[in-house]
Amino acid sequence: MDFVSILSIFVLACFVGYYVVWSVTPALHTPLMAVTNAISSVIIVGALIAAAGAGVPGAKWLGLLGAVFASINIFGGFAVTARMLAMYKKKER
Amino acid sequence: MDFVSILSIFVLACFVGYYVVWSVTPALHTPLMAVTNAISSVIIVGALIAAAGAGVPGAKWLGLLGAVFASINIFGGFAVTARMLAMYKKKER
Amino acid sequence: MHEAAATSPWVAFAYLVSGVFFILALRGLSSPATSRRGNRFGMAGMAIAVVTTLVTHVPLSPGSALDGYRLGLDGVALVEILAAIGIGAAIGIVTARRIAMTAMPQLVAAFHSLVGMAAVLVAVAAFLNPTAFGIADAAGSILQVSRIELILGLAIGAITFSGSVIAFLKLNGSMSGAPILLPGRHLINIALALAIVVFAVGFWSGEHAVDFWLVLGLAFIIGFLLIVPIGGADMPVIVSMLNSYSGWAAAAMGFTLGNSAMIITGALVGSSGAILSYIMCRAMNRSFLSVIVGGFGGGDGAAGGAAAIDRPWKRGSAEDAAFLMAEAESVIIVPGYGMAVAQAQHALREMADQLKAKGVKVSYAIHPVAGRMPGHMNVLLAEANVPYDEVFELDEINSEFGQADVAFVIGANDVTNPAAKTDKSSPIYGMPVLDVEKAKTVLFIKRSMGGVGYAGVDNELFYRDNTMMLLADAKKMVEEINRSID
Amino acid sequence: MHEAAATSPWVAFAYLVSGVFFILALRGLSSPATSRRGNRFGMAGMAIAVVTTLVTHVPLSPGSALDGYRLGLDGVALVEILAAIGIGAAIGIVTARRIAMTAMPQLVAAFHSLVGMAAVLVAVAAFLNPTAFGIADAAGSILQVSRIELILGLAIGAITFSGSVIAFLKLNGSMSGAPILLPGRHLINIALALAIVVFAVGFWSGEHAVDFWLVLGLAFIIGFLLIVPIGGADMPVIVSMLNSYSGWAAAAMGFTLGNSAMIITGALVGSSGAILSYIMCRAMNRSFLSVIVGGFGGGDGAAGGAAAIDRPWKRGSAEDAAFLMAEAESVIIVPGYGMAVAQAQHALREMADQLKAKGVKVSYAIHPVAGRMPGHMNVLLAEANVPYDEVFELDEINSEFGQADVAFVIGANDVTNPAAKTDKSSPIYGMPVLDVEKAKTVLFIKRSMGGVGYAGVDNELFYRDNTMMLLADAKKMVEEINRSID
Ligand SMILES: NC(=O)c1ccc[n+]([C@@H]2O[C@H](COP(=O)([O-])OP(=O)(O)OC[C@H]3O[C@@H](n4cnc5c(N)ncnc54)[C@H](OP(=O)(O)O)[C@@H]3O)[C@@H](O)[C@H]2O)c1
Ligand SMILES: NC(=O)c1ccc[n+]([C@@H]2O[C@H](COP(=O)([O-])OP(=O)(O)OC[C@H]3O[C@@H](n4cnc5c(N)ncnc54)[C@H](OP(=O)(O)O)[C@@H]3O)[C@@H](O)[C@H]2O)c1
Repeated sequence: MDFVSILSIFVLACFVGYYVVWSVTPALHTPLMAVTNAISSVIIVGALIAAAGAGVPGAKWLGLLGAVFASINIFGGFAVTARMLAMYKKKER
Repeated sequence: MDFVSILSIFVLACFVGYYVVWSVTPALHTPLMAVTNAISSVIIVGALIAAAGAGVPGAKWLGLLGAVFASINIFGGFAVTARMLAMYKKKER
Repeated sequence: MHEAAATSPWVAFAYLVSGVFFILALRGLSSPATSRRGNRFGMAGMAIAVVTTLVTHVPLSPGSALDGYRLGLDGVALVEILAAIGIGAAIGIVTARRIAMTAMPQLVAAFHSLVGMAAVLVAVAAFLNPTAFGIADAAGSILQVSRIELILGLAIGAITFSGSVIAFLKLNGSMSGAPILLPGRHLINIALALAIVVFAVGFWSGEHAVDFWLVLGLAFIIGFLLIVPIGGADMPVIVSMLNSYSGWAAAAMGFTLGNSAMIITGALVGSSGAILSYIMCRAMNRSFLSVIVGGFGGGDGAAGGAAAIDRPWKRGSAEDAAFLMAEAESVIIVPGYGMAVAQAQHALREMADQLKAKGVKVSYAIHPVAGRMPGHMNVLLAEANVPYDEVFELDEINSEFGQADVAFVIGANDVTNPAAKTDKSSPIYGMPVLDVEKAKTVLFIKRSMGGVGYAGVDNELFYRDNTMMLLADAKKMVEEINRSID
Repeated sequence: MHEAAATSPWVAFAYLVSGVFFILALRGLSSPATSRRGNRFGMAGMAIAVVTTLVTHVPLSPGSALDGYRLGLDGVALVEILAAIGIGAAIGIVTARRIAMTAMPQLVAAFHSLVGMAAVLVAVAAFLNPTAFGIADAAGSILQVSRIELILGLAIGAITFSGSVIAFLKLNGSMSGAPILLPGRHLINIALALAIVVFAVGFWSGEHAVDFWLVLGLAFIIGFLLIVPIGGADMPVIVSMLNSYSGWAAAAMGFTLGNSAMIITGALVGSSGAILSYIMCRAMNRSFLSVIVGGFGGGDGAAGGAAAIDRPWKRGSAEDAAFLMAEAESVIIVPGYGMAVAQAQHALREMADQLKAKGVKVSYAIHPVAGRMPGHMNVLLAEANVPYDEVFELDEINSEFGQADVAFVIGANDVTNPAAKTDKSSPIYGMPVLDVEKAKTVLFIKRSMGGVGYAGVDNELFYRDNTMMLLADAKKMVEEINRSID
């Protein structure tokens, strides 16, 4: 992808982020913090690339360590969000 | 730009469109119709390309005609929107 | 050569900026206070897009391309282009200045037809001269993916054009608003749609000119046939739907040209039209499908219909109304389509001013589908200098009718009909309505007891004890009231 | 070879889908009813991103690249990768299961530090092996534009890491919440920031390793120094800010890799953190700058401060409270930080149940910054099975205190302080507060008359005629009240 395409995607994503976050109900701001934490660990993509790259062992081990850290976040983040969200219930009628 | 970049821009723009339009106050829905009309005439870009293209006179004249139509819309749309918006006033206190 | 220029990152960046400005233009409409700045963003975005295109696509005189831009400039062609823009600008600005605010629905429909036509012309031009658009391969034939985008843009543009023309004619009263129902029209439409798809696929696989022209012709016809059966009063939903289409047509051309300004605009306009149609349908409690299928709404209450004139009702005079309101503590004004028809907004504003001078609290209640297009009442009131902070949406004000002394209903009907809340058999059942009947007195301006509103149903409110009917043209009646208040 | 695979349109498309799923994940949070589906979208998006990367970046054993993927697969490396993911998954899931809901602020801070560290590790790995990331030119040195993105990702990641570690320690109580104010710290920070910029520019122009490592080290230090002077109670704003940073770090890496999932995520997370910080600052009526500058909020009301104990006040017992509430028609419960500390939410729910059984109307009023993180109270109440449609935001319920018989304030203080409305000299002046004083009776649970809230100011409400103080630990007091209602 060329730079301007990437920039376009970024700019539009910022608009989307702005609107989508403002539309989150305040009651769910804590789960929001947890889930953004989980998705920001998409950086694991970089860690996996490093871990798969041949030739430079140092980079590989750093990649593996990064993958451990990121996946703690991914699994932990989604799991704790799921745990919180499971608690929000409507009145039974 | 490659196809996936364009598609990404389009998909994100649809999200932005969705949110931005829902956030328009109902009192301004008529100006919204007028201004979307004006901006959809950005199709004039295509007309200008055709009008500047050498070699095929038919395409050139169609482009010029398209430019006339699109610019009626552009100028008319923005002007009528401006006229409407100028009327919305707060109470003077 | 053009293509090389068009793919410079700065050019792509300029179109991106233009697209972002369009986003900011719509964003400005989130409140009247920011709306004017928003409109200026829109103009700036358009200026950027146009200038960028002019600069990167300078017309070159044949054979001179090798000399570079400056030397090869085709001056005549450039003047022609600028003249085209100038002619359009003149027509557009004059129209925008002259048009009456009550004619907005027609104007929007007319403008849409131009967008549709422009899209068609661009698609045809691209078909005739694909090299200029950078969509031709080395052998000069159009790239396959571009063919899809082109034929999509062409068909949508043509439907937008012919559909909008019909919508314009109906809204403008140049053509009867009554739905025209051909026998077997659904079958005909389906057959046409299938034919369009077949020829489009043909164009995609073989790039035959005949397929291209057939798609164009059939799309014009189907746009016409789709809109003709729809009643004049349903036109606003249709205009909005066509607006959405014109957006998708622009987006399709944007894909062809890899132009982010066009893609962003397309998505914005496409969403806008779709959402407005949805809002209108929801506020009328009708499905979008039932609108599209057509046959509803003979238009403008001409029908006369089912009014049960044998029930007793109270008639009031302008003096009665003036007296009641001058004595009231609070009056809520409910304008509707009849106010627009009668152009009564200015007289109404004077009335409100007089009442306010007497210490009466005056507010306006606007139903989401009062009038004949979204926001219609708001524009008219704004035109008459009513401050927008005295004008309230349904949700904001509906609970206040209970405390109001007078509900002054002027040319509105369906949007006050309590049948929507109680009568399951009513065509408007389920549509949210203004609870005017909770006010101590309801004053109702309309021209006759027989005339019904858009939905063509009788309104039980006319016969209530606390209702007083003021039968006259809205503008005349309000002017009379104004003379009686002193 | 990897790059060829990575640029296939399908791969880019998969990352786009992943990004869209992340948008849908956040979109789901617009209401509790859709939130669980949203979370599943998030998981699906992550699965798509991870699987796509694993498939397009299969580890190959050296020298075997020519044989194609299948033959050259480096099995050991693949197992190592899967093991890394597995280890992370195990730690993550166990932590998520075990953590107490009251410890959420710490947990979020700890998780952020891991994101920051992961970003650092990825940036270093990319620096060591640019070819694997497809950012090296033919000569093996890193492309200039990639150098900028890399150094940005590195610095932001490092600041996120060390800042979050401090935030974690303060929130967890492992380190004093009191602000630690070094003399001349602003100068030191400015000098450090300048040095980082200088070395970053150096790396950009010359690709020297020493510049890279210096940026890394200094960024760690500045992250530490920036957060240490900030009081424990301001940490939620900081955590949110660091959350935003971690988003921008991900976006920077996304630019490097041309990966739309990372870019979209970065923008989402970046906006989310920024908006939450803004919401908190606005609800506290403080500027973001004043939070960043630090020195505010010694933490947890330990200060004791300016309480004017010589004014008369009324003390109540659990029996008094039980009697008052059982007789009331409507009770509004206002929970605050003290409820979280005392873990009183379950007891509180029982109390509400008992009252409802007696026909009392019970609702909960949540101030946007009640507790110590956004939405903190809502999660705790949800944990105790309070249905979310009994829980109201400030705007929704504030007008109802006037009609309420009892406002039951449990561990809240600042968010009820009328000084915010009247006393221009108060540090919380201008912050919107809950109008509890309009209720017929205000019951106030806190441990002592001396203890103040986060802002360290006295609350004039304690001394009002219609206020009754219930001095005890929140949980114990509510349990006692529960025993007294029968
Ligand atoms: N706003 C939108 O976007 C939109 C879009 C599509 C459809 N619609 C539909 O349009 C309707 C709008 O409701 P509405 O309450 O505004 O209007 P309405 O129900 O159509 O009623 C209009 C009323 O105005 C009276 N009237 C007409 N000309 C008049 C004049 N010159 N002086 C005084 N009275 C006059 C008519 O009675 P007389 O003939 O007896 O005078 C009629 O009672 C709804 O049914 C809605 O679903 C709206
Ligand atoms: N929510 C956020 O996102 C956020 C972020 C940053 C800052 N803040 C700040 O945090 C504050 C939140 O206000 P708030 O009203 O919730 O809390 P607060 O003003 O901090 O007051 C907490 C109250 O709880 C009492 N308390 C503490 N432990 C207790 C226990 N075990 N049992 C009973 N009472 C106990 C304290 O008094 P005693 O010591 O006498 O018991 C104190 O009166 C606001 O100033 C806000 O600006 C919030």
